[in-house]
Amino acid sequence: MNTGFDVERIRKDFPVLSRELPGGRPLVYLDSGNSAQKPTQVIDVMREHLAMHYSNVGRAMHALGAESTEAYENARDKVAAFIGAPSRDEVVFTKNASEALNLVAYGFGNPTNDDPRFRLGPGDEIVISEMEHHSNIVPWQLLAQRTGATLKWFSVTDEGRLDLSNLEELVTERTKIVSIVHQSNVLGTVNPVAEVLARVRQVGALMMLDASQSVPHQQVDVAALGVDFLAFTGHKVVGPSGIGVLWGRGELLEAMPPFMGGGEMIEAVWMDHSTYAPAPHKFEAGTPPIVEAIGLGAAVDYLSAIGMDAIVQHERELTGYALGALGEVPGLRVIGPESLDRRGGTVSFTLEGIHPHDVGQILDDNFGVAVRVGHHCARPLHLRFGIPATTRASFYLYNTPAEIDALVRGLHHVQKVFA
Amino acid sequence: MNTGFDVERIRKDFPVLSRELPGGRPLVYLDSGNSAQKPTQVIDVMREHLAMHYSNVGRAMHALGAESTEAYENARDKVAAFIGAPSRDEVVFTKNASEALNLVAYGFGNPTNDDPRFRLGPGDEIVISEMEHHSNIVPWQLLAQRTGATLKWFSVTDEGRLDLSNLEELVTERTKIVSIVHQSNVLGTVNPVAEVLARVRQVGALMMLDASQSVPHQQVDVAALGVDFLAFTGHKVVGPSGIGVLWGRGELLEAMPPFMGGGEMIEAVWMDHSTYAPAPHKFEAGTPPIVEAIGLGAAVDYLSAIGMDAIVQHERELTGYALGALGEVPGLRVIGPESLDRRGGTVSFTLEGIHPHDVGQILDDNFGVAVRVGHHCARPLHLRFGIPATTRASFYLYNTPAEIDALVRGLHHVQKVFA
Amino acid sequence: MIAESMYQELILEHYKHPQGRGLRDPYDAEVHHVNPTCGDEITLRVKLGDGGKVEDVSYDGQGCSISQAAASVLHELTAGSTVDETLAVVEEFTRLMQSRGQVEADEDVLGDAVAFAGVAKFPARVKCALLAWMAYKDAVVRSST
Amino acid sequence: MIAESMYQELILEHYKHPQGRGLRDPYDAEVHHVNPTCGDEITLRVKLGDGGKVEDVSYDGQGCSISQAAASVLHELTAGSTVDETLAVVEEFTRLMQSRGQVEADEDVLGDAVAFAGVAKFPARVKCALLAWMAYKDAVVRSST
Ligand SMILES: Cc1ncc(COP(=O)(O)O)c(C=O)c1O
Ligand SMILES: Cc1ncc(COP(=O)(O)O)c(C=O)c1O
Repeated sequence: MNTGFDVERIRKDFPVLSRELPGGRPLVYLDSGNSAQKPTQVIDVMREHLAMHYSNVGRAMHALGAESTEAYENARDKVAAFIGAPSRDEVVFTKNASEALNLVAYGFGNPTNDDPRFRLGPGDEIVISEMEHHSNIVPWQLLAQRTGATLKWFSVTDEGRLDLSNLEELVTERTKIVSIVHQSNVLGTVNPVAEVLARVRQVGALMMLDASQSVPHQQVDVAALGVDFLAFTGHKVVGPSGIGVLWGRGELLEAMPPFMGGGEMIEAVWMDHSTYAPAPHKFEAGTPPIVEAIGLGAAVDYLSAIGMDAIVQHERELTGYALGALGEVPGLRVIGPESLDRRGGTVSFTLEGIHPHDVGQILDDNFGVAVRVGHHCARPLHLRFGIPATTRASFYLYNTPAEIDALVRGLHHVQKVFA
Repeated sequence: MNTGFDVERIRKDFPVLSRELPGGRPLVYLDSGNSAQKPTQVIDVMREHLAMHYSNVGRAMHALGAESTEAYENARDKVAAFIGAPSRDEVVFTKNASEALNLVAYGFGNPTNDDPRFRLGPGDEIVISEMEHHSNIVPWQLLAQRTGATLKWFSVTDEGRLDLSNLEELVTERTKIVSIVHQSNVLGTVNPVAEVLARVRQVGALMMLDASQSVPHQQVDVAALGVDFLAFTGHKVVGPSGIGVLWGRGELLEAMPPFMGGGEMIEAVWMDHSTYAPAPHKFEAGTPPIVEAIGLGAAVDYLSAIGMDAIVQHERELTGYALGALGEVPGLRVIGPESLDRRGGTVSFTLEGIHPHDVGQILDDNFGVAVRVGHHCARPLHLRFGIPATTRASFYLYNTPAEIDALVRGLHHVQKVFA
Repeated sequence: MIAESMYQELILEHYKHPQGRGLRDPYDAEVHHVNPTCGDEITLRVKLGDGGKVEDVSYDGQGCSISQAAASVLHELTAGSTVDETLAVVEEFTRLMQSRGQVEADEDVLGDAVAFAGVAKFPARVKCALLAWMAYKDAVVRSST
Repeated sequence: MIAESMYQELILEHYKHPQGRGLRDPYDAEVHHVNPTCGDEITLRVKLGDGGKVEDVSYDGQGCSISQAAASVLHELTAGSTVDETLAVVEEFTRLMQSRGQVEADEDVLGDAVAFAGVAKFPARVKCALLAWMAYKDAVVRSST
């Protein structure tokens, strides 16, 4: 690789990558699509904060409270800058991407809110797609069930692309919200946001993007994208667990009813009613994931210092290499785009006659190769392809071609075991 | 203090307690009711997990996935044991106590659920109290507004006790749920759960306890308490931010609709409907706060090793000492019980003629004494006492009588500044 | 001895050469169980005989090697045993599987099924191992009533 | 110079001896502002004169020393200035308060109000410091229309 990007130096930032697994196996971590590993830069910031600066935020006025609040709110600034948010107040910290998606879903069809954009009932429609993660399916199913609205979805082509051939029938005047994934966590496909958005604007609906798999792997700019809401999750951007982000247009966040009630999301409380703080605090009920937000701030600093462009380039080379090498394994079928065109570094596949659970387990047991097997929280997509499960290798900034070689060697061994 | 309990040794476990604040002030942390400090034992477990064992849980089948899943689920075992839960499956990890309270509130009045216990509409009643934290007020207000149910509340006596004189009028056949605080975060009052519960059972309603301030400070046993739901929050039990707990009776968790939808809370997903995993996973949508749960497990281990009885005894001595010493400050009025009877180590007060914000700031600026000032997320309780705010000192296992002396010295100085 | 790896020779043997596979007549009860999270399925029939004996356990299904091998091992263990004996094994097997690797397997009770001990550490695979066994338990209940 | 502590002598001086406190006639506009999170309140009147001059700012209220002193300092700063001049100060003061301590205070513009620089580090107190100033801005708008 020749990108001014030093993967060996980067690997040293991630302590676990030099770990030996039980039995002396080295770790070959190809499961970053599931969750990314953490660099020392993130771990240390969290440890230091927990040990020396921790206290509750917002409500505490003493020295530690000021330090914690400043660190927490600085993290919001960092995240806002990282995703190009026009205002820091549009960045809501949640516990993960799932909460961000549910938060928006619960914003619709609430009888106490009469903003027409968020009214939802029988006759109104919600549009998602067949390639969604369960976290961008179930919240909308629950919403449809609660309100009587109709759930519709884009289908997926054999090549693993969003099928937009019926865009106009699918997204209509009845549509209130379209929520689709930016980059598929199974196929690797990067979806054509602008094309869908143009139709969404035509019919006056809102659009949400599940960017859980794009924010870690490309420079995402919410202003340039032009959507209304965007969700992602901290643990996939080398940040900690327990933190996610909802970005939403300020005026929409203002128009939405609160989701959860509690400390910090209020302006004033009486026994019989309350008024609410402006966004983002309106949506951050209770003590937030303080140290986790701070860790996320350190994570986006880390990625920015390396440069998202360099990361994109590195992953592109890895993905090209992987598609080539996997293509030579007999009986291996890639589910998703087979070229580098509009796709990220996530490669899912089946091995003829061998169940993915067995593939994954042997890769792990014998070679320390960590991949994900199953339906990757995208069961409908697997049903679409008529398969119960796939094996998925997903790459990140710290992966190397040698690790892809280890995967391929492992697959050959799997085939030998089950021959 | 003579309890076989070595507070100086304990203080060494908490790195921040030996920190110097800017200007060379020592830290006197009397704000544990807001959030507790963290011992090395918790910080190290989290750091070690993040650095060497981290991966996503449940869904990952490789070695790291198994380690993370085991550590995460072990934390559930620890928490279950800590609160005497009859089954580990009754312990749901949330992001904080507020989410736990909202989760239960959203369980009511959901049109997709027809369990009569969770049906809620006009004519049905919810009962809370005037001494609740906003996190146990606003979720129920929002629920009442969404469903048309009526919100009622216990009042508070001049001594800061729950006024049970109208228990029978308040809790009636129309009541679906009573949710009150176990120990007040302002008054320190410990509420008579059994008395309220007897009436709740008589009318066939459900009962929830906000145990955010009791679980850190006494041995809480959900089976012995006999309530239906209980919430608490990790950061107040020397655990990390970003993690909370809902305990609920198994059969009720089973009867409730899911709250948030997403990965891990499902059994199977089709585009048009889904089936759900059994509790606790049904209520843990998306990647949970993994490292935070593990940190919470380490926190309850830490507290158990010291012994909750010893902690109770220590706090009792501190509280007695504090009530005595504060009683001698001229113009100081304690809001809440003035004796040690049925109260914990939280002492809120007003200083005549001086605004609590000024009290808190000077205590901090000049003496490094960290107290909380304001309404402590219990504005209705302050309205009840006709005061905009109080100053609150709250104690924990690591506090000493010398720190209370520092507080009192500080208060004398505050009075001098504003004389 | 607890297995280091999940893929004991014995499991692979059973997977490649499943014992008693195929649905047979006659039977007292037939059940169909699915593991929705991974899509593994099994159809299983039980024929009980006199004196509480298990006469035949026949099955068909699809899924990973663990779920398929578990069915094969089950078939072998039940052959010629009484219902009570087999239910004791099912119980011990279930206990082992749900132990998350914290419990020593009792080889005296489990016989060949001890080879699955390594599975217990992988919550996601536990259901695969248990699929046939739970189906069997279910089928026995239905046969006797 | 940015204050180390929030309680500058000047703030305490203003708190103990508030300048221009009390509501006076005549006035062009009266506003009542409340900080709901801490309960601080202020009633403030503005009387404008010829040539865009501020003739009088009178006020009454209750709350912490910061909010009360801020009203007193505001009174002093506005006396004899033009509306435009005072609004420039209000703007700089607001910028300083919302900087979370990241911005250097411009003493030339702020005068005595620079004493509040230390408040900017305490988000919860920023609203106290701003209460009177926001009320003033509001009142000026109402006076001129
Ligand atoms: C009594 C009480 N209930 C609920 C809460 C809310 O806890 P959290 O902010 O962690 O959700 C708190 C603390 O803030 C509390 O003291
Ligand atoms: C595309 C996509 N959406 C949503 C999620 C959910 O993220 P989380 O589990 O952190 O809520 C994930 C990852 O799990 C994902 O890959």
